[in-house]
Amino acid sequence: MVSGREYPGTPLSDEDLHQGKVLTVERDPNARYAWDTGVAIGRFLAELKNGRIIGRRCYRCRRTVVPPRMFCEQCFRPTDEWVYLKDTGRVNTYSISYLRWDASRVEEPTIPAVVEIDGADKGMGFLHLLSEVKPDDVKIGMRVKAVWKRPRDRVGSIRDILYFKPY
Amino acid sequence: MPDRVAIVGVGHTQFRATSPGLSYKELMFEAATKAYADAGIDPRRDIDSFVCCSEDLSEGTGIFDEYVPDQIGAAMRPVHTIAGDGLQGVVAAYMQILTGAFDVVAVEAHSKASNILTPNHVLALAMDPIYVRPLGAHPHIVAGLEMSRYLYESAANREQCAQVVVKNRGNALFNDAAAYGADLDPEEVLQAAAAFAPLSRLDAAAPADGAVVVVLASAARARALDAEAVWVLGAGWCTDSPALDSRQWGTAEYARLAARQAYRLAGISTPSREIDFAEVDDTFSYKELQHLEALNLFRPGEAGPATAEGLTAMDGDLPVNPSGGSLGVGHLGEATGLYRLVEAVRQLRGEAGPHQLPDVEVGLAQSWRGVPTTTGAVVVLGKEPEA
Amino acid sequence: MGLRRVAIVGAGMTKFMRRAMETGRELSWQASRMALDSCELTLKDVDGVVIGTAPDVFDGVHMKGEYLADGAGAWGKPVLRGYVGGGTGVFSPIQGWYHVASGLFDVVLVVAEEKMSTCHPHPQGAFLSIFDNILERPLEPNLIWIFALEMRRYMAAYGLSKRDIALVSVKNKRNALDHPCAQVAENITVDDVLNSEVMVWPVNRLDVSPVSDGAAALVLCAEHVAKRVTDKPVWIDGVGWHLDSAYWTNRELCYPKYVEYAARMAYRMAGITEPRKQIHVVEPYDPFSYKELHHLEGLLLCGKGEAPQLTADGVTQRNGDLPVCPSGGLLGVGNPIAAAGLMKVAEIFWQLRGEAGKRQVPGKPTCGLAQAWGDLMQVGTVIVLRT
Amino acid sequence: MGSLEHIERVDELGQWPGEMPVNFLYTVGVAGERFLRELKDRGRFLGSRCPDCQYTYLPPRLYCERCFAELTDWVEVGPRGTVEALSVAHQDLDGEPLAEPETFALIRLDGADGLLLHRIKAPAAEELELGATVEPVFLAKAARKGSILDIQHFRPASSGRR
Repeated sequence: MVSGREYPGTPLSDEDLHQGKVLTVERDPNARYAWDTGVAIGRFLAELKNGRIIGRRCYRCRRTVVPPRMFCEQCFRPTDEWVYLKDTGRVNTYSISYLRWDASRVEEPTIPAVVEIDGADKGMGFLHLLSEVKPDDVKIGMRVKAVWKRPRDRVGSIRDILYFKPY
Repeated sequence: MPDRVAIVGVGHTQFRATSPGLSYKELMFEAATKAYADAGIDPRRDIDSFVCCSEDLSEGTGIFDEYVPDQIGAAMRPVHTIAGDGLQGVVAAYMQILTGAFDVVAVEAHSKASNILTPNHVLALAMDPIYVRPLGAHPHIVAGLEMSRYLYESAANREQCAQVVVKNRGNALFNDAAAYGADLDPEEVLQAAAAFAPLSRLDAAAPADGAVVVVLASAARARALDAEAVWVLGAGWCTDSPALDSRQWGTAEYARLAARQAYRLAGISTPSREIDFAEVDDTFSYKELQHLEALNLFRPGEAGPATAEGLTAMDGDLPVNPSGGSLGVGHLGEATGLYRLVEAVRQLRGEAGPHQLPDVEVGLAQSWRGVPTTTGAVVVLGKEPEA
Repeated sequence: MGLRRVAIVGAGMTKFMRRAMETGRELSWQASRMALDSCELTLKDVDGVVIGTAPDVFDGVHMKGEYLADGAGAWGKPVLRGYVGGGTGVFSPIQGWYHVASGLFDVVLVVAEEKMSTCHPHPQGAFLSIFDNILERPLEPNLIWIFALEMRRYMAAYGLSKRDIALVSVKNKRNALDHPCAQVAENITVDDVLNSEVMVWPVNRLDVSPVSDGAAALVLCAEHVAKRVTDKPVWIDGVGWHLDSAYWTNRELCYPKYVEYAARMAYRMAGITEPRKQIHVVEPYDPFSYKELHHLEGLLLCGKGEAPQLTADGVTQRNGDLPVCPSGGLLGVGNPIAAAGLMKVAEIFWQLRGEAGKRQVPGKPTCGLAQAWGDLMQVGTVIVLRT
Repeated sequence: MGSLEHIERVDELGQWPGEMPVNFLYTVGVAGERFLRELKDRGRFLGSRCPDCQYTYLPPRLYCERCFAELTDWVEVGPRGTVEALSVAHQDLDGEPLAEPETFALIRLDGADGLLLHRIKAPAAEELELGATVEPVFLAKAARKGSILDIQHFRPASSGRR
């Protein structure tokens, strides 16, 4: 550190920025996409629409993984077969969120969790939400079960599962 | 003079306007599977480091480098992304091997251009937010402006640019991987609707989807592998000013400087005589001409007439873009330059099939990152480790 | 080992600010110019440039490395932008290292920049796009979810309380009072942390580093140049990086194995066999309070689950046996992502040269380490420096 | 290829939509403040000059990209300039045909080295050539905001001395 040197940079306040004290330019990026779901995730979504959770198995390392993929990241080879999993599992970890995705606050917290799915290998889970439970009552290792949307409301989405609840 | 580095494996998917049956991960897995089979290696055991080339907004993902390792055999390995073209990924791999700390490095790049619903809005985000974007122009206006300046300074004409289109789309008819082979005549190109005049719709390469993986190795490892090595004789990369206001417009300064670095490393003093064929960027027809001059393969103003005379055709003195180029193969986003390198490797191995050139010893692959950038790279490849 | 030695000879940085008036290009120039001035080199002396900058959706510029190039001193020069999410800031000097160690470059300018304030209404919104686009984004996750999930898992695995972890925020924010560039330096207590607003339990507001604008830069050079320009070179003796699987919900989150692998790679290169004895000062990545602890364990500077005790015992204080984040870290100085990582490397550089002013740790340290982390709790980047 | 199974029927193909859910607000920067305020308040163009490189940046920069000097030498340039490159856009950002093609040019303002990109409006824009002299048409002072759009467009210069 060169002592006594003035470090560059001109801090602004929120008011400077929003009340026209400095000049600004706005832009809506209008960056829109549609991602090909492909073989693995396409099938996973189709099975969610059917009310089922499906994984994929690698014969070499003998792991059954979820979310499914057509390749085994451990062995670098194709995975071999589809495996239907249960819609039950265990809470691997959880948190209690007072924030929406855009950092605005909510009064009633949501409970994001990683749920390890029964039928897949230990530690294999995905991100979802817990409900029908008080935040203080959630425990790591707790047994949970998917609560599904009604069949006619399902569209082939991770949100076809409304949430997981204790069972 | 640094030690030589070899290309020991190449692999890629077909290139098509869309790829609806595969996710980007599945495309990458296919290209990687082929490249590793080509090199005869197991990535989980044999590859020391991986380089992926991508830009977040081309993927629609905030930190895309998160999603690259699993499908290329790179989970829990040294992996980094180059936010740049595939040839810039190759130079990153090349340098890693030259340090002596890595023997085998893989480079991946891909395009899922069909998944971008608002491609020109996304590309507009690469323009200066204060002075350029508010004008609301389509970003390809930069190419139209540059073409006007290039034609003015070089005395090349639109007919010569049209001949680039005819040649490259014709060459692509002999490349099974290419998306856009076509049998055209120059008049048809000249009559195409104006897009950013003087640029017509057919002067611009259309995007295509696909993935490419290349494996590089140290000289010692290359010799130990049961793969046909092609050698990196030299590499260079460069950026001119990113701003529209202070860059060179008539000439491709970035390509000139990148080539100078690559030729110096390769010990090449007269490129037009020492290089047998070139895969150069032709994102827009005039860019092939401008790049050939910047690469010192033709003198300023001579690439247009040379093209008209057929010197850059498959049977010409200096075949250019025997693969079909971006005009014929499709523009592959950050994989564009990497696929050109693959083509150069195939030619030097004698494996280019219906578009194989006879008697080639030294080839050049060059990339440009497209509008609005002034960034490009050059790699010179040879059959033997000594130029 | 025979690797070419690479030295750091100069460093510079801007203030870290919630909102800067300067554009990203201007911030880059300010830090770069300061770094060059600090070692009395000029732009003419620079052969190549490395740019480190994290998601384009913060600055709101696609192909941000291109946009920043002239401010980073890359006009007419070879420049690469490497990218490993939050790990980028420590990766960029690693990338500079391979440029120089390859033998192709003698002087490389390494520049890291972030201007997060551009992103509205809040930069956290941009983080939605880092999640899996099909399986996670529909759940509308906030960035802090995943850290809360990881922190909870870490606490459960080792029976830790929030109080144990809050000590990190207290220490780092206090250390930052001595840093002239700091954005959120303050004297707080553990109770202040625990009583601050809960964001995503177990993460409170004061467990989290702020959103920032800023830039930092280093000058790297080959041994023969270093000996000419300074009598206090700081050597890059070890580098390491690893990227774990993108399937973060399939991994054990209580321990950052990718940091351990990156550290082992760097330690092997630097000949470090007993890190706790051989390393005198460390700057692990601390965007959240628990991450400093997590990373000390991954760096093998203590056993699993032992970092909180080390912290409680005062070992990690600036005058402790193993000073940790003497700069004030991201929690105190601020977190312009890539620039924050590079600031950590600059801090070790200053500490080893005895130039850290009021932040100087006692005992004339001769070996230090900086580390960063990023992506979906997935990448570790480690650099070991010695006098 | 690579995988052991593929999608074999088009009705099984799927896409998932998404976007970048943010907006951007850019500061114009230290040099931009000076340039755009001068444009707004006085209808004048200020460049910044590097005396060593003998180069006048327009739009002005805080630093010289060629030698890294801080630029403190502000000079008035233009308002007239020379067309250095021209292109006629027939498509908008969505790739849709423009009802009226629009002409864009790179303009070297008198006294500057840097080039300004802007629209050209002329009765016979297609007859414009490189080398033509053009001049800016500003918004009325009250309507200016300190933006590059305070210049409505350029037009062929009326006759008279530059």
